[in-house]
Amino acid sequence: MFGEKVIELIKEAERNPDTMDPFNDEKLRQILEEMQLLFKMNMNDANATSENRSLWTTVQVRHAALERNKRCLLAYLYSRMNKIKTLRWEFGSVLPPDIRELLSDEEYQWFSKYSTNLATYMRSLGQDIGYSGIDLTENLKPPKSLFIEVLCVVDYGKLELEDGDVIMLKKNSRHFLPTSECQTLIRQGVLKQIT
Amino acid sequence: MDFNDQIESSGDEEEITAEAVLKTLYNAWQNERLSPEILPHCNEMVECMLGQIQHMERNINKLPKTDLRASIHKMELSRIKYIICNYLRARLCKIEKHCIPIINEERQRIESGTNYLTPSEYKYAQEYLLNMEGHFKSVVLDKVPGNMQTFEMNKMAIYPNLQSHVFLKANETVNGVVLDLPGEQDEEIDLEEGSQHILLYKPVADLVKSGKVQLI
Amino acid sequence: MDNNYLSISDILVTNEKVPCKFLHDLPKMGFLDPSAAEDDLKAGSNVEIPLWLSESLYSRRPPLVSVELPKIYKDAYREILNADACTVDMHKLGQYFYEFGCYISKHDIKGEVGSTLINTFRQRFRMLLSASVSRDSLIALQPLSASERQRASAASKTEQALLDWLHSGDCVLTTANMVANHRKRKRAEMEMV
Amino acid sequence: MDPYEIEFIGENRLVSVIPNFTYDKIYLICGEFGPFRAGLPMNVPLWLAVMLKQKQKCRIVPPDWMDIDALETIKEAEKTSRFFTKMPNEHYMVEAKLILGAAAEDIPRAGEIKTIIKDIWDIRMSKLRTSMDTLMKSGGSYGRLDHLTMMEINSVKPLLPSAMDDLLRIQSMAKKTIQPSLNTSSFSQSGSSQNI
Repeated sequence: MFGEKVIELIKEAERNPDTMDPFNDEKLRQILEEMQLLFKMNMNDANATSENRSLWTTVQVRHAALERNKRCLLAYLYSRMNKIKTLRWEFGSVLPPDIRELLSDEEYQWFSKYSTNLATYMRSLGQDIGYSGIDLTENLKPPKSLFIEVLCVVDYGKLELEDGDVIMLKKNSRHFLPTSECQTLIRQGVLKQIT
Repeated sequence: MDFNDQIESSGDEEEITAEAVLKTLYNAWQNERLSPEILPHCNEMVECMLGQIQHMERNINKLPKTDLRASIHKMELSRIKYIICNYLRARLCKIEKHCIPIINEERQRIESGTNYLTPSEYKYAQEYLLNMEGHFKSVVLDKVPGNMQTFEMNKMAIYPNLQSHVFLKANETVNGVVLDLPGEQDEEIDLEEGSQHILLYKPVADLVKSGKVQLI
Repeated sequence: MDNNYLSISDILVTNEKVPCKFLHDLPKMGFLDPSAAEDDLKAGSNVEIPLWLSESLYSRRPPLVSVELPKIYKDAYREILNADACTVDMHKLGQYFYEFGCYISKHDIKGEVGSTLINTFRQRFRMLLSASVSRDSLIALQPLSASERQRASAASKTEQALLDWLHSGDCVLTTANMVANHRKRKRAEMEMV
Repeated sequence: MDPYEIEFIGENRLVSVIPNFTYDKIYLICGEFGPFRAGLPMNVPLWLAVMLKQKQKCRIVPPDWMDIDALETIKEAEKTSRFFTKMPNEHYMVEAKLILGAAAEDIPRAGEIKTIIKDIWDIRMSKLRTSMDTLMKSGGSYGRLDHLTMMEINSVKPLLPSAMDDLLRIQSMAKKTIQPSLNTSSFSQSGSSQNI
């Protein structure tokens, strides 16, 4: 009632800072119900303060608890928002279905809006001088060499290179590729750099 | 083949070489990465470099694939692309985190023509905040009791910590920088050209923006 | 140490319990005192309540509670801390020693909590230094407070990155963090099935 | 920043190479280099030197400072001085790592040089740790750090600045409550500046 339940959500957020947990619908619903209950109690007591003035203090204390619950819920949402942003940068604009499942419907909507906003921004880059935008999810590390040797980790299929060549990325196949054209696949875990 | 491109600038301004622009962009990138707050944008420099890249890429395509010069140019271009992407990402990161104070301050700066954000960045910030507000509302705020449903901008604002410590190198001598230290009398220090220090960001924020010191 | 509204760590700090004495009757709030049976909380009751609540009750005019110092900030512990702060196991005694202390220090009329915090922070900095280069990081991290642990692990990450750089050749491109974690977890789940 | 980013910055420094091919000048955005004359030394950025070396297109000329005697002198000075001494090169570690990594055969007594540079680095790193502790104990709000290279400065991030940030916050919170007449703190708050 007084912030005990909501702190479990906060601890959930703190426990796994680098992984996405499923959205805790059930707990959110319980806490919102609790809040409605506290609010109802407050309404009743507020009406009774003319008879018992000290009830007013009780109302204020409950209100503090309501505010605490709200703060925690928003902080929980916010910490997930930050993780969802990372998903956009790391997986791209299309989430694998098993990741998608971890988000609530509203969160997925937020993800799409974030993704669209980001895409709009990236498309605007260099537009004045005839660019069709710049993908900021690339060039994440200082370049070291133009070509690297990679191992394919999954059966990915065809990859068309800038020069028009098409290669087949099959599990356990090795390739020598332009760094610029395989960095995204490496980030997504399709390829692995061999050193 | 002529790779010797100078940037043509209009009017009576001095002609700045691409080399000089690149150097400035390096410094701006480093400062942006290391300062707690967002710094004035360097869009002209970014666009200038993008133009150079574009031009160079066209020329590279005329070279045989295996030409040594083509690889050298490609390598340089990927280095420049790296800085540009990294620089813009660092800015987006701050814009997202501090969107509320940034938008508020930017509104005033736009009025006085001293904006820090590019128009696209400003648009991005506004849209980001709108989406955040929408999300908070639909999941939590719309479902809490009626008297607490507002999105309280002041509370949600996350300010950059200007009271954080940074490392810097003085590009020129600056005398009498006042360190505002708690529980002590204000201490003044001199930053001699070339000297390096760790100190509070706030008293040197303007020196960073004017290029008198470089964050390291 | 950030205390903005949406900060998870500040929420955890303000969830810590503080011993308080209630100065006025509080109708229907008896449940706050587990030892009391009545519906109402009586003036004079001593109860441990979370910091966020004590802050709110204390800030009313007149204050509804008087706040007592948690024992880690009292004379006995302060003496130990001022003598040698490095011997204290903060993980056991005060996970949020500094952050909690910053909130608590205003209730210390003698003003000694503040100086103990500063002194302790300065003394224990060398524990972070050694933890960051320690080979057995688990043991080195054990006696540290939550924020000290965080800082020490950030420092050892820096240290590790530097060692990797010194010893390796090229900058290897790697799978993104979230992607890799997700894979790992998925693998673990599959193994459990 | 990541050490590779510092390396990236250091890679812009010029080093001397002797190409084994002949080409006209090359006009890069970061400047013009050449003409390349087989057998004649010329300056190029470090990244380009390493690239040419990997393609076996050049020899790297050992930088002046990569010399056993000079380095021994530096090592002795570093050992005896309380402060950090000036390094022959602002990115000495980056240059050493890249050149000795890619072109060890071009550097006379490369193995010994590697060892001395590593010794100097270790002496400085341990001095750096001691200085950090002294700085935190004696004030923790300002420090001067001349002659530290970027890679070395980077090695104390985020530990040192973030500790200074938190100390400042604690101090400003404590200041709000500590009344001057009651301030019985046993340690001195003066002398906050610290030379390291």
